[in-house]
Amino acid sequence: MKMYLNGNTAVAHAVRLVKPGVVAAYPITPQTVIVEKIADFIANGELDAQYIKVESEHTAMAACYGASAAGARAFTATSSQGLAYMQEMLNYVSGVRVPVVMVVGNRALSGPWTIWLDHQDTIQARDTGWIQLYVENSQEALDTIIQAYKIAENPEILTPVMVCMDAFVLTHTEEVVDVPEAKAIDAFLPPYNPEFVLDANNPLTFSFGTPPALYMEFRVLQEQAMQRALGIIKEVAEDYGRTIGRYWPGLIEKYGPEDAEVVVVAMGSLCGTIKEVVDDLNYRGKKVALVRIRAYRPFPVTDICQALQGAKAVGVFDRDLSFGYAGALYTDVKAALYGNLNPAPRVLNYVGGLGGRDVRVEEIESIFLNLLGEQHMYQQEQSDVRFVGVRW
Amino acid sequence: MNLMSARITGFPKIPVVPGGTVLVKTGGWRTMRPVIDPEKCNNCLQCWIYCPDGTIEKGAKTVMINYDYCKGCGICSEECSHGAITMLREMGDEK
Amino acid sequence: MLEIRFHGRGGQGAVMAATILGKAVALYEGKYALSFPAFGTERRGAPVMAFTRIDDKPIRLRTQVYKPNVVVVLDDSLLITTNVVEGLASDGLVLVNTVMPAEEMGLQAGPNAKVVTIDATGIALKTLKVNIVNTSILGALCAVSGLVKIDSIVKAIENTLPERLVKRNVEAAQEAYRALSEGRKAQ
Amino acid sequence: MTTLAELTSEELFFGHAGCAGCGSVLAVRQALKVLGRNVIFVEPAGCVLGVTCFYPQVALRVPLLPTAFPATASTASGVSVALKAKGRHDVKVVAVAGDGGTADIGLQALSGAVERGDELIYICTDNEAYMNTGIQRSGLTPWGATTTTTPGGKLGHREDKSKKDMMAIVAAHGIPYAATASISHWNDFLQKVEKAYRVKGPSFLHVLAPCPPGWGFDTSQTVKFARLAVQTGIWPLYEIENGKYRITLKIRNFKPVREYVEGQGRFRGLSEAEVAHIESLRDQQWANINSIVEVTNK
Repeated sequence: MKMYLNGNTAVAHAVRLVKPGVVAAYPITPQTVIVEKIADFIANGELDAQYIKVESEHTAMAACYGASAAGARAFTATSSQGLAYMQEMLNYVSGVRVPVVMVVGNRALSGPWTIWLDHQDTIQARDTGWIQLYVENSQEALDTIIQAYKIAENPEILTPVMVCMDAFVLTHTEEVVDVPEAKAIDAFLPPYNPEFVLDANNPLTFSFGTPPALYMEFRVLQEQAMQRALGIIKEVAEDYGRTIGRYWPGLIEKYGPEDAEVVVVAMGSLCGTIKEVVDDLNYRGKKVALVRIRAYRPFPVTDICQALQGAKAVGVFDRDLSFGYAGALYTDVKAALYGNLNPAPRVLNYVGGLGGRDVRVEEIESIFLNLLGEQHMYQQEQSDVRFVGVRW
Repeated sequence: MNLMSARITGFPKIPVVPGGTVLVKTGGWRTMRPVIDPEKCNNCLQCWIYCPDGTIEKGAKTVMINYDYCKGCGICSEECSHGAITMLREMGDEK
Repeated sequence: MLEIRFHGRGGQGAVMAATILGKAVALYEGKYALSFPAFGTERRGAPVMAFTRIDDKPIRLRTQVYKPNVVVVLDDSLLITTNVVEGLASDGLVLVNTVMPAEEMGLQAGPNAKVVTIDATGIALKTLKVNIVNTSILGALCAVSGLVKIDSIVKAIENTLPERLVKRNVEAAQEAYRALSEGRKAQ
Repeated sequence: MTTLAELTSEELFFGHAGCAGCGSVLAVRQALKVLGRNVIFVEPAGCVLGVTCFYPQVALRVPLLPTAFPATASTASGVSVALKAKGRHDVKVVAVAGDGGTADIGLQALSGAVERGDELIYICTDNEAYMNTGIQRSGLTPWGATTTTTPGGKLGHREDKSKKDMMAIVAAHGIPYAATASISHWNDFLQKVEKAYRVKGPSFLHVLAPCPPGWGFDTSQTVKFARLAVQTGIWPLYEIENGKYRITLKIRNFKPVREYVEGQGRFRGLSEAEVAHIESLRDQQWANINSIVEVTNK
């Protein structure tokens, strides 16, 4: 059913459709509306779930950990400081392989105090062992949450998924969203029925102390599941397309001519704006394209190399910064190309849109022109980074 | 379902093992050994309820000690109000 | 693509106005729309802005609105502190809720811009008994802009507001719509 | 009243790697005599967890979900609510944490769980310091004790605060049932475990569990010092049922505190005046409890 919804409400509908047993969440801007709406659904009998009104994000994730281990499908949502606060539990959840799904309204970290969009929060949680999927719009957010459970709960994966959606630009922006019918989702996503579960009739010990002789093997198994997820994410996206009728790129999306000379790589809602610029520049005879990363972890090295093959220059747009070096996506893309593409394109890093700074059409155009060698852009000495839209 | 054994044959998929997978006998920790005098023991079970390791077994007339797991802490001997449990040196003393 | 900027004060319904407009064109006129508030925390009484973007094709552009085609001002006291016509397209439209005539407001809009006023507060007080002008000003916007049909606005109001508020708000929208439609005929 | 002969011989916590003479594992073992198999345990990183399931020794024969240090109650909440979602009302969630995990780092989560009324039994095995990391003071270290972070050097830097009043804290949340207990008084303890098991909503059991290496006494003395703590009045045994306080073990004449502190390495070198101060703290504590007992039973 087509509805006019903001991103948060679209997410809440996705949660209603996946029928979690337990929702545990703590309010934080910009995701609060998600859990308010879920509370509404429960209060009105549209969703039969237990909602734990927790006293912190740490508890939200701990409760999801416990609930999922006890065999209930668990959901939470958070953002920024909240994600940082629950980070300890993120590692437990992924390490013990309980398939929690979480939506993060991507928001910059304080201080200085801020509430606006960037990707620093989820980038900082990059190495917690969660699958990270970045969405471009609210429809994709809704569809991806449903897919996320199917990926996470796959017995070959058993890895939690973070669906990353931009603060305000998605969470607070209304647009038409097609909300699938409950029946269709029931057919797509079977009930959560894990092999390993806390059960008094079959006493298992989870997460036992592991000596050095064992720990590494568990990490390797975790990594193997991540690598398998590359295939599963694609499969699930296709399966969703077949069942629901809406297709999303599994790992990455290339937009623009196959033989583009320069390519910008980016994640999140900014990709929509970049597509507009790509169309415009293509129309003006410039061979430029966009590669949108949907799956950031696991990182789709092969797909990225394929998509960037033949490009002369690649600009990676980061809405985050690893202080003392460069943007995280940039370092990942660059590392992916080294030794895999010969000759490798030049890779430049553009960091912008931090703390909610709008990334304007003109700025994206400048990035493409800079990559084409047609426009100069200020770059700090001894740094890979070109800051976009900064007031010097 | 034995997900894991001392020799890892099939490594578990995720860090979960069956409860009660006890493969190391803690009796080897002992330097002192509690010895029960069946004549003095009246089966009051004080030693049983106070053993941190659950190594005292209920018997028909007296309790018995599971030396495979008894760590020799001596609480049983201390708590026995009948003087029925003596702590002897693990090596050397007459049993 | 058309971009509309609403100026109001927290609690006056500017954000809701942007929503109802977007919903009206997107659900009832087969177009595409995005609507969003100026991102931040909203405080009652503080100046707020909200935006609606309308197009015939899916909207991918996610930047803020810099060059609106239409500016809607829900409270004329904002004119004292805010340059409401900033960035307005040279042939843009400004719709202001005020009892003042357009020429007296001294708005520095472009030479081809059109400034229209309506006493939306008067209509709101009459129909709703409270000074929440978003539905009346949307009715006025239908009349002067051709952006959206009044029927679509009515449907969007029905679809958005709680049932007990629908009737009076529809009345407010229709009354403002009539006021400006008739006004235009009279000119 | 149950007799020892009636208690199950089944050892659900067996083969663990607890220190010889450990009071905390004894508390868990005793509690399981009443709890039985229909429970799910949640334990944070700490002494009890460390000795319960360090591979290849997985000693607990009930389901166990270990969790992060601050997350005992919150993880237990998740398990508990999941059971509710699945309609499993026959299984009880039991959270077991030490004094640091309860009174310090885990306090927020405990507060949330109790305030929400989540269905769980929370057992604090209190050995009065961070023993797993090597005897650092916690919010439940008693006045006058030395730990590695209150070493009591020449300048006299022993622990200079009384124990945080966990019972008052949980009581302030309106908890349906809370009780103190001691491993030395098994009957009192097990009756309280039974009550906790039966109560609807959260319950809190604060069990004194002496620690031979941490307190500095021989491994055989664990139960003796637990008993002395009760007999000297240092550790009052009482319960709070729906707001009503009740002393479960009345002590006519306190044994001298000297008998309790003597023989414990952590109290070595206390002056007469300092021992007298501990006695005055004890008396104050009892005065408080007695007055609350009176007020809440009017």
